[in-house]
Amino acid sequence: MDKINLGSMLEKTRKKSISVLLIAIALLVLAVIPIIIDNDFTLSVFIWIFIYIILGSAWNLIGGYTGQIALAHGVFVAIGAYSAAVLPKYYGITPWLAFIIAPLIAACVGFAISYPTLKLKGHYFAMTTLAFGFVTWKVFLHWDYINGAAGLNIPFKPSFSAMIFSTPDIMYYLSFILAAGTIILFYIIDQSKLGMYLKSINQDEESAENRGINVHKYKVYAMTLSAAITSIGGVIFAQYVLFVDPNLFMEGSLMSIRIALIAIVGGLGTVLGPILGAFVMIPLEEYTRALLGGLGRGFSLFIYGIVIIVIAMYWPKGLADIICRIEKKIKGVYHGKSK
Amino acid sequence: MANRNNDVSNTTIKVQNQEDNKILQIHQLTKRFGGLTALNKVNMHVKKSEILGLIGPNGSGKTTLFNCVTGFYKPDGGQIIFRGEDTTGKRPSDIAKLGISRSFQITRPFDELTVFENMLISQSHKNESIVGTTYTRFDDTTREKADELLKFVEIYKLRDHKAAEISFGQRKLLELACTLMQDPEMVMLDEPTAGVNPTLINKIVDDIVRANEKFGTTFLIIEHNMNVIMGISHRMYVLASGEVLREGTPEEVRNDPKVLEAYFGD
Amino acid sequence: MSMIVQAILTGIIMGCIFSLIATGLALIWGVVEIVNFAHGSFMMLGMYIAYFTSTLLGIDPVLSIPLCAGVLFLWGSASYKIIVTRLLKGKLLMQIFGTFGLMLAMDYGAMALWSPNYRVLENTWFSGSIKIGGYYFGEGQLIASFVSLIILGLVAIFLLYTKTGKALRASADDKVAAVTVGIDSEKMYTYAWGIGSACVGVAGALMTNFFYVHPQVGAIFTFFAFICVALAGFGRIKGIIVAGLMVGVIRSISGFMVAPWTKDVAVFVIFIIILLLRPQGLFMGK
Amino acid sequence: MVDKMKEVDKMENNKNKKRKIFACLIVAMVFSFTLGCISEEKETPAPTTVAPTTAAPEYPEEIKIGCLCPLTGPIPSTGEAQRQAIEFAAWLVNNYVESPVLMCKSEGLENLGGAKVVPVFGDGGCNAQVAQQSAESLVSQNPDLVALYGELCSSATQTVANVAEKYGIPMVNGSSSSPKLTALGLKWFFRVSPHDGLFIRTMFDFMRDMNAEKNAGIKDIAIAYEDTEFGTTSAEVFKEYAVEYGFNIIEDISYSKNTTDVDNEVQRLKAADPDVILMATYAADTILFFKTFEKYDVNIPVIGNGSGFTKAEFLAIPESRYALSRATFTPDMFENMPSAQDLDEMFEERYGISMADWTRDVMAFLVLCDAINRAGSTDPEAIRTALLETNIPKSALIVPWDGIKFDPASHQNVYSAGIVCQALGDPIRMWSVWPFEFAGKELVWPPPPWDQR
Repeated sequence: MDKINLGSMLEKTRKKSISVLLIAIALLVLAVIPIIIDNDFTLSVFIWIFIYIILGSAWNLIGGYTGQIALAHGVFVAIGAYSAAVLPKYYGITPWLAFIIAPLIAACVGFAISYPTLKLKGHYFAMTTLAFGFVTWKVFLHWDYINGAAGLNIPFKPSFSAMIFSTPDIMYYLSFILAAGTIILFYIIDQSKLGMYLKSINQDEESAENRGINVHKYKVYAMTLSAAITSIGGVIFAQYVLFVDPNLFMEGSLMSIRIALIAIVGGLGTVLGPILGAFVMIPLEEYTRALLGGLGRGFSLFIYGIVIIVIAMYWPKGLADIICRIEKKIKGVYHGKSK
Repeated sequence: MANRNNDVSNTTIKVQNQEDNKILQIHQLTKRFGGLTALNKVNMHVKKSEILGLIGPNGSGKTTLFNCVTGFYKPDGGQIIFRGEDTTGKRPSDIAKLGISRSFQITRPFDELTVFENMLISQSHKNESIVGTTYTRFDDTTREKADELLKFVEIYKLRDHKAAEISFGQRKLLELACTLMQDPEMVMLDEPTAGVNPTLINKIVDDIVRANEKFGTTFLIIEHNMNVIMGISHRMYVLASGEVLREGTPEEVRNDPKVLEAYFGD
Repeated sequence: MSMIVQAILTGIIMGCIFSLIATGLALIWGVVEIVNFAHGSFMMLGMYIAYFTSTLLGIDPVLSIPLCAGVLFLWGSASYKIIVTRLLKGKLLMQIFGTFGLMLAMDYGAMALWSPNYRVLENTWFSGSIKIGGYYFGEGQLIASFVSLIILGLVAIFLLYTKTGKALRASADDKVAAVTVGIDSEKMYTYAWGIGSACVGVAGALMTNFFYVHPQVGAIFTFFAFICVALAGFGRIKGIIVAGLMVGVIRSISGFMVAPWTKDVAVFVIFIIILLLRPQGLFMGK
Repeated sequence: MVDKMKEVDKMENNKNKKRKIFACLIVAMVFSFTLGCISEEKETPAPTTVAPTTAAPEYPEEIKIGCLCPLTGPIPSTGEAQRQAIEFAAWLVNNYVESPVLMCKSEGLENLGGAKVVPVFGDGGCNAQVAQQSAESLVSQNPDLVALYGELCSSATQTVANVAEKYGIPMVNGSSSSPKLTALGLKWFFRVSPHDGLFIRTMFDFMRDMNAEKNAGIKDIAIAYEDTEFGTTSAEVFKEYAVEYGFNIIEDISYSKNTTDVDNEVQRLKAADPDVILMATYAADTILFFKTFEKYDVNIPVIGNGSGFTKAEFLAIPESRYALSRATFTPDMFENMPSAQDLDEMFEERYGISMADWTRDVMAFLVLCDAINRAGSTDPEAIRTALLETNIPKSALIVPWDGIKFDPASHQNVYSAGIVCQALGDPIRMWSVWPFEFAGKELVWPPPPWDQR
């Protein structure tokens, strides 16, 4: 008994050291990218990757872990983006404050929408969120306070207080840090009781309820949390594009679905998923647009659709699953050696 | 044990003339589905630390009764009092928190999670703050307890297998262990030995008895296997078409013509 | 006053068309229990078929109804066989995104094939408008709503009196039971998809009389079809007509009385409210 | 203790999340390098972020101009046409063409040693985010990028302009019509074509003239517009001018774009019964509206704020006959502009479509090239000054304006103006009907009732 433990302990410590090393290297690389690559486009691709890591991870909490199909996350991105745009414009407050205000608003909205709707199951919830997204879109289009369909432009006046920077490096680091923060948060959640409970809810609500988990309460909590974090992504979004209008976030709830896809492609209910998803999808979209864009007639979106079908049919566990398989193989080999 | 202290703190409402050793009291419980009456004015009680058998032909309302007690069905009439607290129409999770744990007829562990994780989730959720769960992990006492119980039902070796990977009988044992995980006042088992091979049946029976002796846990068991139920239960109720047909010791029940008729008649 | 009546009449006529589109969805939803986001794209396909038969072969859209129905039946059952069967094995999320992908693929595939230009059929048998008792009606809309009602009638008869129809209803009501009494559910599912698509194909053909043809025309109609289905009670074919008329009239009234931009919003708000208050739908007992 | 260790150890084994994280970070690294390489390939020794002062060799071989068109998104075909217009303009500059029109006689940019103009195209997608991304990409993939041109949709143009501001690159736009673009006081953004403000002024001038010369007696007007940036901005200007010109708006309809029907909208218009209906709609809804006008026998003159009204899809339906619209140009105007007509023929034979809808873009691109040429260098400041000094006579234009000259503050072409045209003839196409002096066809006012068409 003890011997095994000691053995595994040793193995674990070895793993740990390797892991620490790997993380260190990866962080280092990502940290020096702006220095080694002075190509703004590449940086901007990375910034988008980081933003979508935030959004995807946030969706993953409600969609992946809890298994509730929320299709209104574009609304929460919009909340974040608009609060970033509105604060300086109307109140002369620095958009940095949006990092606090936006999540609060988003959380409230998220709670308000999810508390009643999460009583419904499966596609009922999906449909309601979809409809909610549509209504919000139309309301934003006719809401004079936020300049309706015309949208809000954030003038390009670089300054720290305005959270606008003349070079993309700082934006890169900002989004990088936020993304890293999100990942850490979701790693903690994944390991926490909450993560476990949400997974159990996803698998069998009745059984979870029977085990003494208040399913509805946890679902609503997950949605609220998810909404809040999504809005943080929205703030960066606005500060980077420097322009917000309702169509950008809510037209045909395309963004909501895009966010969900990031998590799905990567792998649902895993910390790794959205990260992989973002690192694959965003560059892919960039380059397909460059390649197929010339063909016009939305050919790239045709491909996009096919890809979605294929994923849904043959690959529902996403990229993370494959990584795990490879990992298991390696592990197996390792054990084989050790014995 | 832990639940003993909770016991003191939790006993709030005292229902009049409640004998202290009655842990669960069911008054006039009625449940209808559209036309048919699944439960008709059922009266019964469970004494502390007893093993109570609940038998009856198919469709006699046994599982319906379970679902009413655990809050999955809202009863159409009557009252359920658990440890002096009226639990009628409460949320299943709240009832579970009060110390009733229940196993399903068809086992329902979380297939994607490992056996060990299944155990952890089944821990008691008493006074657990939802926000707190965001950053807290399962503490060592819980983990040790989970291991203890896994050892207790002797599936410790499967600890890190996904629940989907283990055999049917092992799932039964897992469910049993899960129900014991949350220091329950009362465990409700729905056909714990259905579809289990004889050796494992003995094991399960043995586990139940041991749990009852070791932790003084109260058991309320639905069972079709007469030998098993007669063997372990201290007292029995017989349900037939939604009504209590007979109450008494296994011997009394065994020798009651009405019961035989209910089972084998027509 | 008369304008309000006019508005209501318009709503009723649109309602009939909505309910035809919704019937297809309800059938699919009821039997196969899957949300078909590509439903509108199926309609789009029907519209293009009608358009091309009319422009290339000079066949009036009304005559090309059988063709549309046939082609869409095949297309529907094919997409079931090829894609949906597999999706059904997966989680609900995958089903939703699968059909959504199908929608994207169909819409933009159509765009790549037939360009994103808006096409309009001119001087078909039923174009222009007529005035009945001081109220205006588009001939296209009128005939569409009439045919819609006829088709709905046919579907109802089919479901109520034919063997297959009964089998379909059985599997819509209770899968397990249906299987136990020996109904081939696979076959039923395929039928449901075929017939559902055929309905929406017919709707497409009728629409070409008064609506432009465009790859992305479907989405908004899908939404309204969803709403009708939700109002009638998910998966129930009963009450679809009433639901359709309700949607039509609500839109028309709010559009005319409140403000045009609110007409869609109003419907969606009501949809949400109803989902919250009566998830089982308006026209169903508990 | 041993138990503790065991627990921790097991916990480690429970999940391989930790290692998943590493895996992801490895992926991150891989991607960063690949992307790095991708970009490296395209990079030249010159520093990548455009610092033209450094990156300005004496006479560059070619002058790269980043052009954004909505090649994907809602209006890809329009984007394709815009791309052709730009290509055509570049061809005019690079080759000797016997025509008085600006930059046609030159072969390349003479003041830069005959350097050739090379438009580098990017997809704007008619979407703010896509446009910004593509602009970023163009700027950093082409360190020697001299100027930016485009987009078509105002919201997309907005973000491209932001990029131009960020990097200090001169930018010219030929077809976005949102007034706010030139209202922001951007340093590097110039617009040749009129914005909705000016266009709508044209519409109101027309109505005033109608009252004055043809005593049409227009008083009450109704406005209908889609709930998009284009629609709402137009509506604001409509209301503003209605006050200024002393018309009163009796019905104000904002409807949701690409809806299933516009019956209620039309019913309300009919109920209000104004003298004129002003509309700001895209093609799809314009088609629906006119079909519905016929359905409800609405016989009120309709003046559109361009967009859908001038689209071929709309003109293809018989209901479009007698529809009025503002425009920059109509094919018939080529007849009193021989120089433009020649170019139109060339354009037609190259691309098989008339240049009419695209004279704005061709002109605007020529203006940009002319400015670079006059600047005689690729230094953005120089080009910017050149643009500010722009003063092109009527004779060198292919658009019916009095010239091209940018307002020093707003950078909006002060001479740009629109015309009013009407769908007439058979097959139906747009004919200029106002200003009356050089109308291509006689205005039909009011349009005959539907049953007599």
